[in-house]
Amino acid sequence: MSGEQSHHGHPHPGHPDHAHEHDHPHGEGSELSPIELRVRALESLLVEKGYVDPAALDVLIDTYETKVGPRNGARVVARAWSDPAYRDRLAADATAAIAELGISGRQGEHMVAVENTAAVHNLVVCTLCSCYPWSVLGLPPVWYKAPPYRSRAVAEPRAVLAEFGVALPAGTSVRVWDSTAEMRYLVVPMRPAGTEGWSEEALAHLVTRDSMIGTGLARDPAGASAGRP
Amino acid sequence: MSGEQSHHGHPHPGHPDHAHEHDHPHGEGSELSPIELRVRALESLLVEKGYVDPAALDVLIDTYETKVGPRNGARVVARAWSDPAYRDRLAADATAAIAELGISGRQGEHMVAVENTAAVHNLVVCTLCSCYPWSVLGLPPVWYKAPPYRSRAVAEPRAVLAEFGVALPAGTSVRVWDSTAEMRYLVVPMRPAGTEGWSEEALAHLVTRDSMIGTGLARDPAGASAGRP
Amino acid sequence: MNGAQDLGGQHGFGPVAPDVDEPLFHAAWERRAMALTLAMGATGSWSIDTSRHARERMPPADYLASSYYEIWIAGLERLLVEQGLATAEEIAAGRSLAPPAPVKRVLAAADVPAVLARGGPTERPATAPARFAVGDGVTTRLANPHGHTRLPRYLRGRPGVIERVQGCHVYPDSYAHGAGEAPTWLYAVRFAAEDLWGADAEPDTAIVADLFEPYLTPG
Amino acid sequence: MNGAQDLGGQHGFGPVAPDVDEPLFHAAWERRAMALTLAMGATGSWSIDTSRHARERMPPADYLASSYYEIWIAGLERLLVEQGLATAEEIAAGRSLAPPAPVKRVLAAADVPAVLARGGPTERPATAPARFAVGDGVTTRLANPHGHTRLPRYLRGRPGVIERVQGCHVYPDSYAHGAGEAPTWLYAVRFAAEDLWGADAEPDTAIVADLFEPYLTPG
Repeated sequence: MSGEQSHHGHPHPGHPDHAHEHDHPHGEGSELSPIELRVRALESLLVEKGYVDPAALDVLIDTYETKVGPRNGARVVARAWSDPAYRDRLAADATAAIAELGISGRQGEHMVAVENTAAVHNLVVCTLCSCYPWSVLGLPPVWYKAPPYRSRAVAEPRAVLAEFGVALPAGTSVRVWDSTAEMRYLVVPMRPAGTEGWSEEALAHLVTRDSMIGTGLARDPAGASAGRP
Repeated sequence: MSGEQSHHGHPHPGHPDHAHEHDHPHGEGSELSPIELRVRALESLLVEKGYVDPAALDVLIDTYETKVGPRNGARVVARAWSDPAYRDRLAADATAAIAELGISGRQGEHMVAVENTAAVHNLVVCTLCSCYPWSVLGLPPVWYKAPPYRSRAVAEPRAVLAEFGVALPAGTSVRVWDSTAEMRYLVVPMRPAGTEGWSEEALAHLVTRDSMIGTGLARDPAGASAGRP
Repeated sequence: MNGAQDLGGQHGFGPVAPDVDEPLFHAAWERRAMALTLAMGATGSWSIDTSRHARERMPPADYLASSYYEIWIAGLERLLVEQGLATAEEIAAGRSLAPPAPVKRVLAAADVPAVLARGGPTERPATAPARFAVGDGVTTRLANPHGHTRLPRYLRGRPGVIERVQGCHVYPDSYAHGAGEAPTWLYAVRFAAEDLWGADAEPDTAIVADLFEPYLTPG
Repeated sequence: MNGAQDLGGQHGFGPVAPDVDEPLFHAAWERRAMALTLAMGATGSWSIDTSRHARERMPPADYLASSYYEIWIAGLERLLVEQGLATAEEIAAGRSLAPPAPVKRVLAAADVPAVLARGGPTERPATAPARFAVGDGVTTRLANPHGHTRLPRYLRGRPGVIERVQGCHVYPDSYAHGAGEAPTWLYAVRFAAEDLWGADAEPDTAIVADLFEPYLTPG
């Protein structure tokens, strides 16, 4: 998947003198949009300058397409649901507790876990850019980075939640975490009823990406395959 | 000048079925920009609906191109410079004092005159839209309506003044009037030195549009024809 | 509303760049846009407050990418549709596809001078005494209004002093939404720049804005 | 800076419209944009704070009209020019027209897992005791900073309570401008929604933001 976009051996793929000398799997320059041409030219330049190793680009893409994603966070949540001592460690020092599961790294260097309860629902946003806990959730979805969510989550969180199909019971407080610095927030959703005795692996399948941002709840075990990511 | 753009007798000038049936002095539809086509279509529709009398449009344009403009305000300022009693009436009730000179009307219904002194320099802006005293200054210039001026005048007025070439003497306070309601502000600039005994008409030539917004000073009598509007 | 129109204190727009030889209109269509907007306003189908609210609801990216007469045209088109005077299809076609809706009046060429001279005064007889007097300390309210307001974001929750009592005027927050003129006391309120921008304020600077009584609390 | 990136509390952008079947990337170029940005970040030529400031200086109309990876690419191009790693001409041409500038390191494919796992921790040893403790009342400063800051406009001049002490971290307001890491205490500060949005706040809602000590005054 990343290989088909590789430009190895194309020193100037964006330059008109060279654009037609090579085999481009996604069509020739004239079929590319302005942003495609722009990114291709930029990659070509940075590779030629020696600042960027094209093989490293492929590994970076592969990492976030296949290795780092919300399944990491789901493992953390399932463990917290299953193991009260782990849950306490996660609350006390989320970075260390998450590292116990072999999960760490970029955009997850300083983690905070915030646990939903019947009294408090947590929601995470970054109003100033798109700060997101990559190490546990992977790359953020488009809506998380776009103006509607970033502008509204801190001012009308319940209206935003309604657009995700989430209606909180009366009496639930909302706490919105605006990730303005390098702390990254993982919401621990409420464990669904009717999951007593489930394995961590089975529980992890109930933990959606959105439930760990706070824009969703964990899946109902009766319909675990349905619903939002 | 307004006549050359008139669409009298062109019931559907923006509609493709009709666009080539008539003589358009500014070229056929294909040469018009999207906004030109859009405004032409809108005028055509509104005239056809009977909401708008095209002759009234021409009178409106002629009014603001030839009759209502900063010369109105300059007359007010020159009178205030020349007549202390008028100056007092202008300070007490600017709407009435301006009406004494036969000047009144749209976007000047409720006037306030703010006088510059050696101690205080006044500057007018509308951060929320483009409120401007049309009856005394005519239509606002583009910069008055554009984001740079509207965003900066209330936060860094001296930096803005510097871009107009105005450097205030040390010790001068700045007072920025944000026209957030229907009050319209006319700045009375300081009367230049060396104009003792000048006629009102001669004084009026020193009063620039910008000096009545506060982004300029009255012209130096030594070089009265130079400088900003 | 906290739309793109609320520009006070925003950054990133570059220098003011005034044009010394700026023409009154930059293109012929701007003349027509100005006149069409005024002529339609004269039909009495909406207020200036309603039309400002129509403009400020333009998507922010479009608002900031548009010239002011482009914003006027977009606002006029929106008002025509919302007030039932034309459909989007008619606007796209540039011709009428259905009978016109009734309007209160049509501005005749001969009436233009009188109508412009009369303008649209907004002062109304007071229905209650003014709550504040010159010199009173006030604090502006915090708010997050989705409707039209004339209290900009940079002036919310800040302390100021009543500079002038401007009379009792049509209240835009009501009238823009067709909820009546609701005449309300209006005050010029003076703010020290330091109370708006902290240590980044330019020295010896005051900002004065015209604010309606419901925007203000005592002290 | 008060740029288009400072979106908290702005209106007019419409519904959130989450996409249930959203792909991780919407086009092949987004993959390359992501990887190029990370790989250039790994050269050590700038900090994440500098890169955020590069993005937020995009003209507001462009910022709001761009997708997030488009903003990243524009920011990357700006950084390359500002840091002397490439010229605008080279970026337009898509090829090198001059020798490369030295960079601290080039990310090799084999090193990617280790570099990503290490990340870029920002916590530093404290150089002074923390001024505030959990439960302390604070007020955020007013400001109008033209440089980079992580104090959004909607949180300026507002009262809050220290919710967590997050340690001593690289101070973005300094580091973004190459003025050193200046490690500074960081606090999660809790605000009642009513103290930000007044009567328009949703009930029983708090907002918590991570704010650096210089943004805060006691009480």
